[in-house]
Amino acid sequence: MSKLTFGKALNAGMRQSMEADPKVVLMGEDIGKLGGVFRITDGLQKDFGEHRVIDTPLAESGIVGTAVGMAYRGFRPVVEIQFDGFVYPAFDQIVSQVAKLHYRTHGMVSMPLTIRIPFGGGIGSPEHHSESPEAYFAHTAGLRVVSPSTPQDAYVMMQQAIACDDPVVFFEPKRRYHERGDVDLEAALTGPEMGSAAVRRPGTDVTLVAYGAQVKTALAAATAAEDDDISVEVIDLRSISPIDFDTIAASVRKTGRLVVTHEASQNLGLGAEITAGITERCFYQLEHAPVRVTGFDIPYPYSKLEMHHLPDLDRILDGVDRVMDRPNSLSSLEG
Amino acid sequence: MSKLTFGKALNAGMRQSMEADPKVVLMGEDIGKLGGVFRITDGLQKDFGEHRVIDTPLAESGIVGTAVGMAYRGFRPVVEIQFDGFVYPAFDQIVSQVAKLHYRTHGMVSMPLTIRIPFGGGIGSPEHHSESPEAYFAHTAGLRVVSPSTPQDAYVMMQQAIACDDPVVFFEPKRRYHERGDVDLEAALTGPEMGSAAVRRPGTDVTLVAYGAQVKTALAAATAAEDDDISVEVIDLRSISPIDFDTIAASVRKTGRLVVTHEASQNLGLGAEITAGITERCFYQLEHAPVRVTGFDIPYPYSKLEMHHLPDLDRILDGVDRVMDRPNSLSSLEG
Amino acid sequence: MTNPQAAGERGEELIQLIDPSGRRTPHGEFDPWVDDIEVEALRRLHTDMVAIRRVDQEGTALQRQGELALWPPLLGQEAAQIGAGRALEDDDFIFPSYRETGLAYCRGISAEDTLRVWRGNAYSGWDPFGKNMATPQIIIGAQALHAVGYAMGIKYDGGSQAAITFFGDGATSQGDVNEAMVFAASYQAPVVFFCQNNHWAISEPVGVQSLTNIADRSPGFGIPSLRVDGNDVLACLAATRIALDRARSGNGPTFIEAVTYRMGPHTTADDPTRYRDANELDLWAAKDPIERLERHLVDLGVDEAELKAAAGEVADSVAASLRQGIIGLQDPEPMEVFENVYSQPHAALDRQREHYALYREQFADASSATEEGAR
Amino acid sequence: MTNPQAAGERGEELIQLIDPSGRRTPHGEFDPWVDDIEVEALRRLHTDMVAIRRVDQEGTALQRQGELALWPPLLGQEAAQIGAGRALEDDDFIFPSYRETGLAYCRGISAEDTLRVWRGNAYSGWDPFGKNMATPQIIIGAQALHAVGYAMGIKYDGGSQAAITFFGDGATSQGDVNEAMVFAASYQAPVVFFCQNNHWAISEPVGVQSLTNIADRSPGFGIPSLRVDGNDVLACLAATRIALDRARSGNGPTFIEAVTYRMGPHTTADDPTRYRDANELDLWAAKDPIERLERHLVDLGVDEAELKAAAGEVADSVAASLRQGIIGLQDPEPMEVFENVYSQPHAALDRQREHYALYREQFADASSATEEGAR
Ligand SMILES: Cc1ncc(C[n+]2csc(CCOP(=O)(O)OP(=O)(O)O)c2C)c(N)n1
Ligand SMILES: Cc1ncc(C[n+]2csc(CCOP(=O)(O)OP(=O)(O)O)c2C)c(N)n1
Ligand SMILES: [Mg+2]
Ligand SMILES: [Mg+2]
Repeated sequence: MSKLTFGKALNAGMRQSMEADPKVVLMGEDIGKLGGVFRITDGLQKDFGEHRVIDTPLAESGIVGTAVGMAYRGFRPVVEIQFDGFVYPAFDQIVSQVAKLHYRTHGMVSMPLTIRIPFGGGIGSPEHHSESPEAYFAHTAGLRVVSPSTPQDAYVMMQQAIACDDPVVFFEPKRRYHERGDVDLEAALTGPEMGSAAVRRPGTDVTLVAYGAQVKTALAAATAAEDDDISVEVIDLRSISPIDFDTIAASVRKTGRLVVTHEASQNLGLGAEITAGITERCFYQLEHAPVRVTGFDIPYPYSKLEMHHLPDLDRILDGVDRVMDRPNSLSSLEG
Repeated sequence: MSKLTFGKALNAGMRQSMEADPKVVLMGEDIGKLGGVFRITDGLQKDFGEHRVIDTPLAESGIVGTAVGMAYRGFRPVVEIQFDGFVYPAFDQIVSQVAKLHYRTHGMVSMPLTIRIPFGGGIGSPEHHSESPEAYFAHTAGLRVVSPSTPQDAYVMMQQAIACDDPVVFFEPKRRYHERGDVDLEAALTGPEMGSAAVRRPGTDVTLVAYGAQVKTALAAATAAEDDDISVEVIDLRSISPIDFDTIAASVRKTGRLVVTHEASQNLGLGAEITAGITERCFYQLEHAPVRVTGFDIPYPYSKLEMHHLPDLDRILDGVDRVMDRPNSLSSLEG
Repeated sequence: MTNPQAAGERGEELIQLIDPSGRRTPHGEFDPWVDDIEVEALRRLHTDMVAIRRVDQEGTALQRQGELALWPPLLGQEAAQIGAGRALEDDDFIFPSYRETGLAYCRGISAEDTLRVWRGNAYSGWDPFGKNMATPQIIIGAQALHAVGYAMGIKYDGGSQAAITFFGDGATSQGDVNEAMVFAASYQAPVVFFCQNNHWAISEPVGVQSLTNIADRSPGFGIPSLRVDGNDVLACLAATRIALDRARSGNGPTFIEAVTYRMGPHTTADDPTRYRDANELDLWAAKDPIERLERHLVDLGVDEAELKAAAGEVADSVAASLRQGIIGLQDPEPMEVFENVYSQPHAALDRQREHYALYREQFADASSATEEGAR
Repeated sequence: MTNPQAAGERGEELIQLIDPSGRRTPHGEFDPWVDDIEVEALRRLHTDMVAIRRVDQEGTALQRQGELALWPPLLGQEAAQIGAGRALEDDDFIFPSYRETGLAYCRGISAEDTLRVWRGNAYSGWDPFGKNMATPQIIIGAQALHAVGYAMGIKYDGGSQAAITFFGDGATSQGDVNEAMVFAASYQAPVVFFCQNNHWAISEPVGVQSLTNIADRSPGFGIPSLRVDGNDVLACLAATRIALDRARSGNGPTFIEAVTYRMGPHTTADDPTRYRDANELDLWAAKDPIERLERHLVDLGVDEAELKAAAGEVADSVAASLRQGIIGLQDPEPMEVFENVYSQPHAALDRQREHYALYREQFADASSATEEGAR
């Protein structure tokens, strides 16, 4: 067991995969000498060479499009998109090519790409550096979408994503890059399946679902809710697409109450699908309508105001109050 | 009152707007001499000239990006994307520029673009010609997203979209282009607001929500349900973002049952948001969990199989049966 | 000031080895690359072109008869496609657009496999790895990046092949094609950009996309270009060989502009009379790629009737097996829609598949019940 | 074969009017465009450059002191920005990237307005229409298309202005910049592409983006280019005037490559020692744009001490008002996050705004309750 930052755990995961399989190559802007603007690929070009850690021209469609070609040639490209807001120029290649090629070729071509995207806000960045675009990809059939929330998961899920024969969009909660945690470096590709959610904290009154950076905030909210004698079960989604509804439904059958939190805008965000999917599955067990505590339906605001957009501990607690029908909550506003 | 096809009604709407405002310009591939591959802009270049109906180079990001510049200069560009599947190269310009510029400039710059997209399947097209990408845009704050389902709405909503100071993504149900209907050409910009839904058929047992080409299928299903003595209220969404929840909620408060249908994939499709939003608003009035009858979470299939992906009358009826808890439905599968 | 080439200079550097009258015109740089192409080889190229023209006509006819949903004709572009196709080694990888019937033919892909995609029975008529040719690409220009990535892969794994990508004049406007040139130059990837400038992108003349010759674009990216008569099969063959040789010998990418003409509509759904002059067609008919090779072969002493008969025979047999194949095609199985979305199990999709299977069973039960009731 | 320019030829056609030693080097084509620029005008250019260098240093200092979240220095690029900026008419519209502090300065935008965006207080420090300059663009290359569209608009509405867009060497790899050239050429739009080749895109040297000179790119699109010494303010001024004149007289777009150097880090968050040689810095320090103009002015008889003192005075006052402005800035109001998403009411968003307002009131109540309780 080692203590590693989230960022170092990602790095260790990539290193592990690169050692295990010579076909794994990294591609992206500034990932070589610089080691990426977040240093997530630090040292890898030095150790694996310029043919395995490829500094690319400044063109995201070009990066993903050439990675598709590399995959045709038998490689397993791991692409870094420098920031969330810079993935859109590659959207066509991701949606029409990466996601669909397996289907379009009746299974004859695989697209084992991993597309790494540091995502989310909370670090005082300028425009386009704090986006949460995961719903776009989760809505796209053919992609798998994941987001680890702990260094251990960062390490293991990175290897699982790279080993997966399907394309994986890998969202890294950049606001947690520097946080430390125990990592079992011997943990191989086994361990919990990439597509499974994890109960991070057991509870009996409310099921609180989060992913990425929000998991930590959700856990803090659960701790705070204890003071009000509310027992919150926190589920870390881990896989954003597909969603592990079995785990969530099992929890909601027990608690009867669901709160979902994410940074992304509410309209058609993950909260919508989780609410819909759980309502479909657990209608008769629900004591209250599921509650969403999310970013607003606005472009990501300038950093001096970002804390008002990001759902913080207090807003999550307010959501918990609402789902518990407690006074002081905004329940009266519903409908 | 004239009888016009859906396509001609769109054309008439654009003509009207172009006559009313010299700053309205059309841009797109093949929209001039050819009048567009669907002839929706037929005759407009002849009448308004090459500076108002602009045949562009083959580059969607270029089309939308230059339209942004035209808007900066005071024009009101109406952009045609030739088919749904070709909008993705323009995704970055739409999401990071068109949608956000008003916000990014604190309201000082407006982006009165109308982005026309023929969408949906059912006409036996090859790959990438039958997509339903509306959820991507509905999830994007700063955009308005609409889809008319009748020639009358096509005519009026086109003018409303062009007159709107916010960017509007205008989804045209291409499978209805050739269908005829009454159009009141005197109907001005007044009439129902662009953001409002319409009850197309009143009913008391089930609320059935649809938009675009699915509205007609939904109406047919409602008629068929009559045989089983089920009274279905059909709501045409018209506005995909924002969603007119007042109209839907009023209906569900009456019926207690909601079915949503769309061609797009289910996961994070409009059905998810409508289900979540209605569950939040009408939890205690719901007799059954809302039911989604949608395309599957697959890339759009080759045309010989598209009828299995598109939710047809029978699948909608099955959804109605499910929400009514009737035997023979798949309700048992839920959960 | 570094000036673009004036439009007036256009066409001057068009490389031609066989002119429209069938005369062999010498070319110092190109000739050595085709000195092995004697009468028999020329006849094979002729037969290839006749065969794919027939496949193309069958495509149009089958569409008219309702057997295909759509067909994008290659009429007029036979020389470009056969010239390029016959220059390739089997293990060079092709990234085509949607109009490369001739390339598929060169790869031994049956016409039926090429056409059934246009019937709506499949998205890919062949195994891309079996044929070293990717699935047709409809998203304009996207495949250019795939070819460059594949070529980067060749370089990294030490392969001796090349990648080649085909696209049209319209595609040169897309960001992807330009980014592909950036990457190809930067990594000196063994790739060939083959642009069939057929003068039209649906209704838009090439002038909308480019003021200069298309071949003038790539040098600014650091990629040398060749501008050849795209209706001259020998010139296309030579140019492709030169480009492949550059790729294989570590000299990086080459851009070929094959100047040709789309004699038919964009697809069977298109009506070119709305936007182009019939005169233009006449002009280009006089430069027909097949006729010019026939004239050349007759000049070389081949009997015209025999030449045409022999080629026609091959074409006939291709066409016959095509028709039989297409018309005999079974509709795909409904549950196929769920296959190959992912290569590994997927909880959400598996649930939908299961629901739909049950739903279909219900109907099967219902209809068999009805049938029984009717008995 | 149409060959790209060999890499060896690089730099030869770099146009220079004042060399690093301060000597005025004659240039037949360019000289007439700056014959009005005599000592006083040169001094104004010098003062501008000194002032924006100071603003830039203040930006870095303010970031270090925690007053800004981030700062992208322009150090070394003063001549390119002032040369271009002073060539423009007030009603020419500028579409900048994020590093164009100098252009904002030329437009009379206060340094405080330029910098508060980097504090996180705003996304736009000025009214784009008031200043005829768009909001800084962070999405690399996106603004090039906006400039072309704006220029198309000028052409269609009969305006006499031009549009100009600024971007870096890295940006030339983006599809958008290349598509912008396609559109600009096709419509002969009155637009100027001004590329500051500062040799680096964060950690990547320009060679990753282009094997040829960047100025070689545009002619292949039908757009003439000029390659100037970007550290020579006079050459940059002349080039921009030439390009603007072409635009205004209906001769379409021009591409300018200003060869310069990013003397600082990419942003204050960057550590260039990880990827570049200190020697390179020394090399470019010797070509400093301000020092060279000072030498030139001294040669012309200006007193060095007086020159520096006068410019320093202007810089001091700009810096002082900047500091005061930035440090005095109020944080924006929370409820602002809901403003200007749409220009017209929006049901869904209005509901969220209302909820959040109530939510905040709750807290206000709660905390005032606590305060009262504590009394
Ligand atoms: C991204 C994208 N945009 C638009 C289209 C619609 N479209 C199909 S073919 C075509 C014209 C292509 O012209 P060109 O590249 O010259 O190839 P050609 O058809 O002449 O072979 C267009 C606009 C498309 N398929 N993909
Ligand atoms: C679409 C996009 N991709 C990536 C980035 C991240 N990024 C910001 S600046 C930069 C380098 C830009 O280099 P260049 O164009 O030369 O401009 P310079 O910074 O040198 O002025 C990169 C990669 C971005 N802002 N936008
Ligand atoms: Mg063409
Ligand atoms: Mg740079």
